[in-house]
Amino acid sequence: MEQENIPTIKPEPEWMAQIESDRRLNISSCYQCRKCTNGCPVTFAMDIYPDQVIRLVQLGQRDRVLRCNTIWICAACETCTTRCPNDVDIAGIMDYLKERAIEAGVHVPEQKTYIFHSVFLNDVKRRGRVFEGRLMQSYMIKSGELWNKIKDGSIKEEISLGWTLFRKGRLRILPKGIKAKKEVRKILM
Amino acid sequence: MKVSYYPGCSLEGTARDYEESIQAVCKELEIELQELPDWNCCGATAAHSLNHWAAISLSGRNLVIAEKMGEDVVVPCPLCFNRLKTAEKALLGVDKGQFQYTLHGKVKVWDMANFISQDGVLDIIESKVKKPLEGLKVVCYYGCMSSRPPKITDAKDCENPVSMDRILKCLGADVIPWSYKTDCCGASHVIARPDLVFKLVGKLYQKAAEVGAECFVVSCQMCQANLDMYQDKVASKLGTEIYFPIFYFTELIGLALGNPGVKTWLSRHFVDPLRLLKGKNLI
Amino acid sequence: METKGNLGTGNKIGAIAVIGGGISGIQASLDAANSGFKVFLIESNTSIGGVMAQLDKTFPTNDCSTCMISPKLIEVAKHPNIEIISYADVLDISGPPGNFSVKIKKKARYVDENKCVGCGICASKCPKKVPDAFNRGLGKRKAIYVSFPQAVPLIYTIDKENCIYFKNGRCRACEKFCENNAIDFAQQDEIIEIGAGTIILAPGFETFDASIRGEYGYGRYPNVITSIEYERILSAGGPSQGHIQRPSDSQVPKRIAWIQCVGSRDASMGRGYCSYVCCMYAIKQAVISKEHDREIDTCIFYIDIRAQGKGFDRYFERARSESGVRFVRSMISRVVENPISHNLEINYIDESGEIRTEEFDMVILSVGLSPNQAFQDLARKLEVELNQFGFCESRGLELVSTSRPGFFVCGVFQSPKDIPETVLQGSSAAAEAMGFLADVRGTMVAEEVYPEERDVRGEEPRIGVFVCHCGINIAGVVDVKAVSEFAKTLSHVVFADNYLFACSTDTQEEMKKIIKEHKLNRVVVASCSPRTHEPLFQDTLREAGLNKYLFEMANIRDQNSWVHANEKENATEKAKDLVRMSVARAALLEPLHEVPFNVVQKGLVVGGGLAGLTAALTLAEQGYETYLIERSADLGGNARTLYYTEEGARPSEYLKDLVQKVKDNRFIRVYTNAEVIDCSGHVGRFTSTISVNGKKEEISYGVAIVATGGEEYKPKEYLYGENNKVLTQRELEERLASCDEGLKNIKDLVMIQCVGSRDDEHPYCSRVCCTEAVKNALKLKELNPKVNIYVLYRDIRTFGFKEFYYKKARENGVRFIRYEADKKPQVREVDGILQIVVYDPNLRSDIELKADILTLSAAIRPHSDSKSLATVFKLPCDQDGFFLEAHLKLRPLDFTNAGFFLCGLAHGPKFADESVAQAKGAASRACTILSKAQMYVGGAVAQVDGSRCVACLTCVRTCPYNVPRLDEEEGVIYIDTAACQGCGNCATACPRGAVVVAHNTDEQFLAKITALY
Amino acid sequence: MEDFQPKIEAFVCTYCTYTAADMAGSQRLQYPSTVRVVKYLCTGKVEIVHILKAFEAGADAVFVGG
Repeated sequence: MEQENIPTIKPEPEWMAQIESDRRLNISSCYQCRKCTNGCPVTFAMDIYPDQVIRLVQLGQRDRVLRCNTIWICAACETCTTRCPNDVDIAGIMDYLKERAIEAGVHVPEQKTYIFHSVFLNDVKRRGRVFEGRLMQSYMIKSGELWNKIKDGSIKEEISLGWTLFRKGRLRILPKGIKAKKEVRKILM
Repeated sequence: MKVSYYPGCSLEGTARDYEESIQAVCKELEIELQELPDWNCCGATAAHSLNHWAAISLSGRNLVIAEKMGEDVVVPCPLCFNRLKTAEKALLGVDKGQFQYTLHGKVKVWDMANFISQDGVLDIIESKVKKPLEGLKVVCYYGCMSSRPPKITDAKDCENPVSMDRILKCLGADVIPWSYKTDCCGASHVIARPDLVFKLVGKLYQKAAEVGAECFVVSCQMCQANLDMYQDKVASKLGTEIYFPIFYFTELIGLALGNPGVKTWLSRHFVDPLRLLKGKNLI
Repeated sequence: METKGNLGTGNKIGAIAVIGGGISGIQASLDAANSGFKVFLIESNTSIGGVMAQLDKTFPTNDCSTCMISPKLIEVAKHPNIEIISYADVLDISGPPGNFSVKIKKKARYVDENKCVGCGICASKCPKKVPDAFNRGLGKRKAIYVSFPQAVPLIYTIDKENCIYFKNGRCRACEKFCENNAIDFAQQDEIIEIGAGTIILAPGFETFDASIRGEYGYGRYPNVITSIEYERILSAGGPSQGHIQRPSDSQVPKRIAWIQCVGSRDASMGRGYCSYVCCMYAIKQAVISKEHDREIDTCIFYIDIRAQGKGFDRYFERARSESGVRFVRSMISRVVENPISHNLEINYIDESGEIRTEEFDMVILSVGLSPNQAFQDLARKLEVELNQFGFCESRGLELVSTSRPGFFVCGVFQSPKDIPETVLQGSSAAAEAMGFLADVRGTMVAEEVYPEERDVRGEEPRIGVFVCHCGINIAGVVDVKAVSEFAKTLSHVVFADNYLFACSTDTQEEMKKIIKEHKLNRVVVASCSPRTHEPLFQDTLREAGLNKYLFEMANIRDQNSWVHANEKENATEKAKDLVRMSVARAALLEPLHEVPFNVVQKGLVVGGGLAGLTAALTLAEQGYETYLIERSADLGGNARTLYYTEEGARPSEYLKDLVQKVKDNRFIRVYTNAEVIDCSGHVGRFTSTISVNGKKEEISYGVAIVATGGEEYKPKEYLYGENNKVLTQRELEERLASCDEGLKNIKDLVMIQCVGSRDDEHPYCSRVCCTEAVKNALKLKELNPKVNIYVLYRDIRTFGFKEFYYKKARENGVRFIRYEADKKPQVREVDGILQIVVYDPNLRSDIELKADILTLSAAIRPHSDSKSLATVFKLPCDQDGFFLEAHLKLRPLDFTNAGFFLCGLAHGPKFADESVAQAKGAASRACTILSKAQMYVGGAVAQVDGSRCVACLTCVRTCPYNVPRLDEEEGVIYIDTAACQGCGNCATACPRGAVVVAHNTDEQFLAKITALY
Repeated sequence: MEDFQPKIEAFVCTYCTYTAADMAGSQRLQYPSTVRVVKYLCTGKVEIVHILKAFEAGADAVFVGG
């Protein structure tokens, strides 16, 4: 993805103070070595690099980082966190920023990813476990993919994939639920 | 040997082949798997992406159940394993007071492949191998979640895990060393951003081909799905032919031990492994 | 149990035990032994030399490491007052300071140390090959071995683990072939105990185990190697004879990458410190690789380049601009291998933000330094306090002091450091160890007594020729018998014979007897090399009553049998030629007498700052009267305004105490408002006129220590002097120290680094500024946690343990923003507010900051007065105006001009604790002269024939040491025999042939040359 | 001419080239035996007459290393 030029930055230190009291992510420890970016498998799809996200957070550029696609492109593979010489939990920061982005109601550039996560959690909320068939249905509808795929004809591929799975005995017909649904629902409130 | 067992949601559905092979192999190895009663979903990527506290609590609840059962808990799905370990560290760590579940750290959470690769278990496997997988050129592909980050997973060799290598060597397979054991397959991005996954798995195919591997061995149903289900599509995107059967390590144990269920499990794959195995006289 | 030393008397012992025989231990030993102390040098390996002996070239001079260290090794080996106890571990140390008892286990070598002459026949016959630890496993050695050819002591050791006899009970080849019967399979470990007044710890370091950082594939991929392994590959003495080869296929790599900070600056692995040397050694390795083959592409991946030492930044810049080494500021995440080609692939984002994949043939991991692991338990047992990483804790500003009285530390065991700092700490530790024992100096040293010299003047030459077999080293190639028979036919030769080992103790006795019996008045030995053995044979001559200048050596081993092993006949002929040449010269040799003079056992220290005060006090504590000359009215210098260090020490308070001690010391004479006007004399005996408050006075002294200090650059940039909110780092410190209330209310503070450093005019790093910035930022945060601090830097150079404070500053919210040399920050005043715009190269974006205070990290410059002092003393300065030491690596405290030493900021930018250590080191070096009541001058030096000299001054211009001077009264040149080095340049240059160099006369050379073929 | 092995006379500095020649020995690097070394403390002392004398004595070439 084309890297964006970032306009002149005026640091706003207050936000960092809040994050640091919120959660242990060691953002301040970063010395900008870029090991996280160099090891990230999905930088090619990011609008700003992981090290830049950390630096922008350090400089309090809240709006900029909450709107970037990087935090949604992150595959949570934990390579960055594993290898960071300063124990910065970069992958954890990506999660943290996603939460803040939703909370702040900013436009999420990776809508489909966000919708997938949402329907996933809804599914868990409903039964305590995920029912894959149902999950995919909800996702297709909510994300608009169903309509898109019908329009461009690629729905055929989806149907064939689903059918193959079914044929190979890998799609359940009925979901399994757990007894302690209430407890799980409470967790996800 | 008796252990608790946390299968995770996928093993009830799309990863049925994995589940079946685990059950069969553990039975033969006299590992008694006791499924955790009324376990719930670990929350997976969705929970930790959108709700940190919920993510810890979802897995925390399962750990509390496991602790009540009193046996070490074995987890086949690396993502579930990773989430349970994350919850374990959180619930035993400095912030433990902030969560609704309390843990005492009495049971150990095991990644299935690591559990099976223990010396004692390998000895049993070795003694039971009926059909060594001679000549089968495999690369072991571990993916991310059973290894990283080591501060969560307690993996000693997170950059070069060897559990499946040890198992496959014990089965007599030709295990080829390569540098991409713990590369990311893109995981759940396959739903919303399949383009990312195709690029990542495309590279894995290419690198596996370079070292002369004939198939992948995995321990993760997400990796299995991403590598197995879209091979045709990736091949046509890359403009080449790709044929890599993607085995669960448990399937290959079953094969070497002569388990009758093997064909059923393998029939559930998208890429037909029988062509390769027949060519090697292994089936 | 064998007992050595003066045990159990309850008094102080005039001996020092040095634990560790690396370069720091060697330097400490030499200084102490040359200053009147007995030294026990205890080394756990089979030979001394440490890691330095394993290195190839060294930065920033590209000198050969082995060539530099081997003369030191030899000096130690032949020093009468140093006893090397090698292949030995210290078990325990008991007793009070001044009277320690050191219990040592001497490990069995299975070779008799007294019999082994190091000929190496045993190793050539040993059938067992094992990986060579000295070559880091890259090559093979035998089961009986010496670490390297120049090893000291040159005694072979059987590696019991691998010896076939020890394993199978059969073989004993070494025993069979050893002509000196030195092999002793029955040898046992032995416990000995020695007495020592003080202890110097110098156990050194090992390198980080790179396999722990698994992402780089060390141990899995053959072509991923560590930097120390690469040193061996580069080394001419290494496994590939200095040819660059990669391990997988012995091909010459065309693309080499270095990855920095492997096991350093890595807090996540509990290694949060910087290892100091890796940036520079990587640059050096890249430069040397390029010198081997211009076609090799070299690329260094780094975080910050740490070139904080003297001459380092220039070296770095040259590497980049002239050698074409690529530098990429990007920490590599992992290395992947193509298993077919064994080439290695690296992904990184380059400085323009582009993601790149590059293939290399070899990857070198710049591994960090760890303290000697084997020493950790002993250190704990000895109750020597270690830090969290196992390095020895220092005491405040006194880097070489440990928690245990009477124990001192030096080298990398104290903290990661480079060779010069290691060497100077060796001297520094020696100073401390000696200071404690000053009253028992000279009580345990052996003074050799020689018989009176026979006067041979007027005698016909009677030459004896001794031809050495050196086991089979010579005799295996050269027909030594034929050579000695041939020698008998040469004119003046009255005796010739051949010996198994000319250097062995029994042959030496034999030689003395023969000299007397045959009334020999010249001796020629045809054997190994004068570099290693001339002093030994000269000593034998003296013991036989002959002048040592009547000796000549023919090198028939190193330069004959070893290099012509395949041409036996020709080698024999050549040996004859070489003997003929030597005999021809020997016939013309003249006895020379060195003249004794009484040393003025007083020191002069110029400069009354921290370094000068420390140097003066150290000399005084050793019992030597010292003059301390300070140009200003008060003592103290720059340290007066150094209020605190990042580690919590308080230099200004330390200084107050120091000034008092100096004032109270009866051995120190302090002159303030004083300067040195002139200087005459030579080492051991100088005279100067000094001006004190305008009055002139004359003083005499034996040595001079230059400590004229430095000063802070007054910036001309960034509105300094125009806006009162712009301060230098020292001005900020002053305000911080006085708890300036104004500082508590500021909101934003910006610091700019490298102001006046690392620019075109001043291409050096001022070393301390990064740490100063970090220190002041932390202090300010302590005072006012809400303040926003931005540090604009080029490379953060918080080396060693200073890296913690950099991390601590980051954790406390100090933001570090990098700027590039060609895009300096822009400072403006907008409506009374300072506005700074800096371009962040990682974000590729401008950052706009406002500041209530802007602090400039201004450079350190040499003191403006140092130039005039350099003229008075005729001392050299470097391009930046700092005084230039004799050698950047191994003689960091000496000047080339004998009798002069340097320390403190006069030498270059440094920290207060480093100045203290350096000052003690300089004093230690000075003691090697002051401790002698008499010195000798003359011998092989230049003499001027006044009747031929026309005072054309050619020699004055030619002499590299500035020795010849015009004697204005006589109108001829005068060459000071004490200062002359004997190089002979003057003699060659003199158009009138008025200069003759004794022992190197034209007649002697011509005789030799005429006898060539 | 093919067998011609020039006699080379080397005037060397004790600190660098002589040391290097010794090092060549300790590594057993082989070179023709027609090379002869004369050690100077410093090659600054090499006089022209030394070089001429070497030729007179039979040297085919003179090498000065310092």
